Amino acid sequence: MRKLFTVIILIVAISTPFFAFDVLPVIGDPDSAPNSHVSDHYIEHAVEECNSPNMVTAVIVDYRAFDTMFETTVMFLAGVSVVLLLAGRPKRRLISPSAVKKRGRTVRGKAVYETVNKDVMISLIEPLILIYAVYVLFHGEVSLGGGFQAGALIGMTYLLDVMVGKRQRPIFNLSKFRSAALAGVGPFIYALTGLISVFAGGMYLEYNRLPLPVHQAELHSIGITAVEIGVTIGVAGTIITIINALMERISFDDDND
Amino acid sequence: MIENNLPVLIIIVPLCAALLCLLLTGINRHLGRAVVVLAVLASLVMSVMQLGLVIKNGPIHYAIGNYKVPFGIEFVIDSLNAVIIVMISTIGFISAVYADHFVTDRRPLLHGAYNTIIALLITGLLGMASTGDVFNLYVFLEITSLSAYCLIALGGSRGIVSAYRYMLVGTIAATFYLVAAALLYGATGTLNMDDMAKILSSGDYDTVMLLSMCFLIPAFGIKMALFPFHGWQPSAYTHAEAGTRPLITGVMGKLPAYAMFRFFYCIFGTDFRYVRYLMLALGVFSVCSMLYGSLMAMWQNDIRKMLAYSSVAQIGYISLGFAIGTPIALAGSFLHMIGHAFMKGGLFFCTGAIRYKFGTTDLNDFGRIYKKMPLTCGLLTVAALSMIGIPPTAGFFSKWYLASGAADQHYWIYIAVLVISSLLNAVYFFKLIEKVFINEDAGLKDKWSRGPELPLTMLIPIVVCFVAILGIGLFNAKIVDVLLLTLGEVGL
Amino acid sequence: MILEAVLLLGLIGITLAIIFGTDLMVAVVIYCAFSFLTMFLYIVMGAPDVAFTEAVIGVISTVIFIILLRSIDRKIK
Amino acid sequence: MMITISTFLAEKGIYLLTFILLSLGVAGIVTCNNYMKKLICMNIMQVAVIFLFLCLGQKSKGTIPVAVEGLEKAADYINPLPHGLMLTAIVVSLGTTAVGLSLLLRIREKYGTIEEDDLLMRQELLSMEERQRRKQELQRIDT
Repeated sequence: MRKLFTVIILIVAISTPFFAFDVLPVIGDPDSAPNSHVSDHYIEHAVEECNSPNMVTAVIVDYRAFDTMFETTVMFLAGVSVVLLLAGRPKRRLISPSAVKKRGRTVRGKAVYETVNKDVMISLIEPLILIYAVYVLFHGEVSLGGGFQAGALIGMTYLLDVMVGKRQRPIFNLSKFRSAALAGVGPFIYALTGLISVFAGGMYLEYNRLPLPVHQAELHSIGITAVEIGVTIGVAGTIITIINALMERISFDDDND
Repeated sequence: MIENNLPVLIIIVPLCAALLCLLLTGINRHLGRAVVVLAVLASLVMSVMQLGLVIKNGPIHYAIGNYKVPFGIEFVIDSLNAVIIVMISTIGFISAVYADHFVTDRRPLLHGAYNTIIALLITGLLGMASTGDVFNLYVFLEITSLSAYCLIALGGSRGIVSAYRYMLVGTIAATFYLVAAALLYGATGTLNMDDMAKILSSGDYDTVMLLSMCFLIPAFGIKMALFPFHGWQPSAYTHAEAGTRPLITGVMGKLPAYAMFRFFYCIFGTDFRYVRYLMLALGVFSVCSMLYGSLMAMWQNDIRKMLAYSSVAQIGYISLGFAIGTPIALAGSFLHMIGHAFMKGGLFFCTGAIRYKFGTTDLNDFGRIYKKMPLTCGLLTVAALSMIGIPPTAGFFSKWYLASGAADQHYWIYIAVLVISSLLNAVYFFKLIEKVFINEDAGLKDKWSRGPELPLTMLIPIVVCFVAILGIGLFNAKIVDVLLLTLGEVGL
Repeated sequence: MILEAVLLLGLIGITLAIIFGTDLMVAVVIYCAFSFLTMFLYIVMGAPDVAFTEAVIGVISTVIFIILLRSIDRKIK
Repeated sequence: MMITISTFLAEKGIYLLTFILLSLGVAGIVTCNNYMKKLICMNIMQVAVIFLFLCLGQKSKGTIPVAVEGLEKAADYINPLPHGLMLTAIVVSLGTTAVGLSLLLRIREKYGTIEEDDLLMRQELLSMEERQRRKQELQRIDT
């Protein structure tokens, strides 16, 4: 009862001002402040300035590329933190399988994840996911997607691979150290792309000044692609690191609920 | 080339070191740490150069990607954040040097990851100080908080629980900050701080500013541990990992306070309708914070917990300056921000050193410890005197500026609270000094074989803090002049 | 606008179910449904990029939650 | 009738529902006793804020922000800036969740429970044991 009371009080306290005052713009109004001041520039100039028809990609890796660099760094930081927090061995396993058998409980057959046929998984689904990831990575400027989604898809492939039993060798064989180091290399590629334009005499992350003998519009495409590759490596490495660290810590042997 | 890109290079150099640290530690055990320390040293040198340039030529505006101002992300360095960046990189450098003695597990993965997180914490703090974009500030805030959660969780079994609680509360704070950013973005349509200030001052935006303030005060209050929102702070500061505790306690609470100053004085300005109520609310919070923190600190037996509660009080001094609002008071609160970073950092350097040598943090064990660790106890004494506010040290002058600012505005109650809180400070810091110099020897056993007082890399931070506390006190007029270059325009 | 409102009401219902529920496994599975509804909401709002990311992240975070549930008691007092 | 409801929703209703979702998240973090539920509520709170940002960039006659031949005006596309910002926010929330879960696992291993009041009780017991051990040690030294 006390819980319900607290919930109601909080709801009233936080939402009343927004009902009473008229501070936020009407949804769907094309002339409201957020839709007229800065965003028009992005919509009208994204194609010619960044050579990228997908305006969201133009915003995140060109106009506000600095944010995205630190976003990838946050992922790397999360991976490193998880590794550091779960590094030691636990003192004792919570339920060891032999102990369960000794107490005379019944074993209810195979675990669900072991009944999936892994041959079919690997030969059919995983290559498709990987191809889709590469497509999303390199086609991100034109249609939906981008570096983050591609990296997450690669990470999900690894997740499928690891979750479904451990009978065969997984398609990637990465230790925690290697995947964490890889996750650091991704954002470093990003930062290096920015630094190259500094060395060429421009501002940080100014793709126009990359020292390559191609047309101005092409330079933006090259810069965006380099940056997206960095994001992909970083995110894929991080997700693999997190999964590895969690899976090593938790034993999957007990399937007796 | 370097001179033109100083603001961004200061952040990128430690970032690159952090990203490569794990890889390099795999190659050689000491390479990763050496790269991190050198990178932070490089950013210290560059930040001093930047401070010189700012004093000579005025504020630096650096547009990343060379996009025009409201469209891209912009860094704005004026005399305030130049000084704060120097402070962050100094303390960051000395704690990166200091922290290595507290690593127990030297497997390359863990050692490398530890150094990575220190470097990323410094990067996040530097970024928060120099950015001029509302959303970019959020990203840096999250980097700082995530690395702080991890470093607090490394401090043993208590540390994990306090890190978890801090994580929940800190995420609420970050979410409230985003709500405030959404309100401001919805009203103005821009995310750049200067542009937003221009638009907000041009029309009638009072309701939006009031509402976003209602979200910003809890958000920054939680992050900097102001009185009603300080619940996570004492246990987190107490149980944080020993090597980086000076960095976390000394610097991490100050940057949200700085961001709060940016929002209230640089973006909202002082000429809108509700500014009096806002300052009154802040003033009440800071007064409660000063009294509560000092009172709680008196009852503690563990030196770490005593210093943690004392931090609540000292944050109160900083926000008291914001509540008064004259340029002199603001200068006082910034001087206190810088001075307190060195004082609290120094005290925790000493605590860590004593723990490293004798393995205790209980105040009752500190009897006549000065015979064994003369340099450490010298810093302990100077920092304690500075916390109380004895004249030649940094603490006295910041309190003096705060008090004279309050007197200008006739806030006599603030001066009374300032004096009472200083007296309470005196009570518990003299207790500490008494334990160190007068009490009976507790017969502590040295954990290490006989040798010099401390390893050289642990003495450097102690000496630097000692010099900095006295230096800030002696040259306070010069520092305040530099601060007033910016503060003269934004104050009341 | 009405579709969004209905979806949001669904989200609120799920949140209440999570807060007042007594089984963590149920909470995690319902959270998966929450993530799916959110993705749908983003598509309705015309943000396919965000929806794509939310779909991917919803899967990853649900899987991590379920991995963790292996070592945590399901029942809540 | 439908138009009135639509207008009301566009002006106030959607924002109100979003803030109810946000406050439910905050309330969940404050009131729930179980640490895992608190973590799920944290995610819900962040979803509410992301949705708030997306509402700001909405245009009633706009299409998704991918440039198409023939549509040149700014009013034809939904504002891409909130989408970009919210991608960053979603990724940050995933990072926070991962760190939170690993902390949760450590708490479970150390204390054997993830209920807040149980946990506080056990911490209290542990510190009492520690104090007693310390007292005994001191007495041993004295004698």
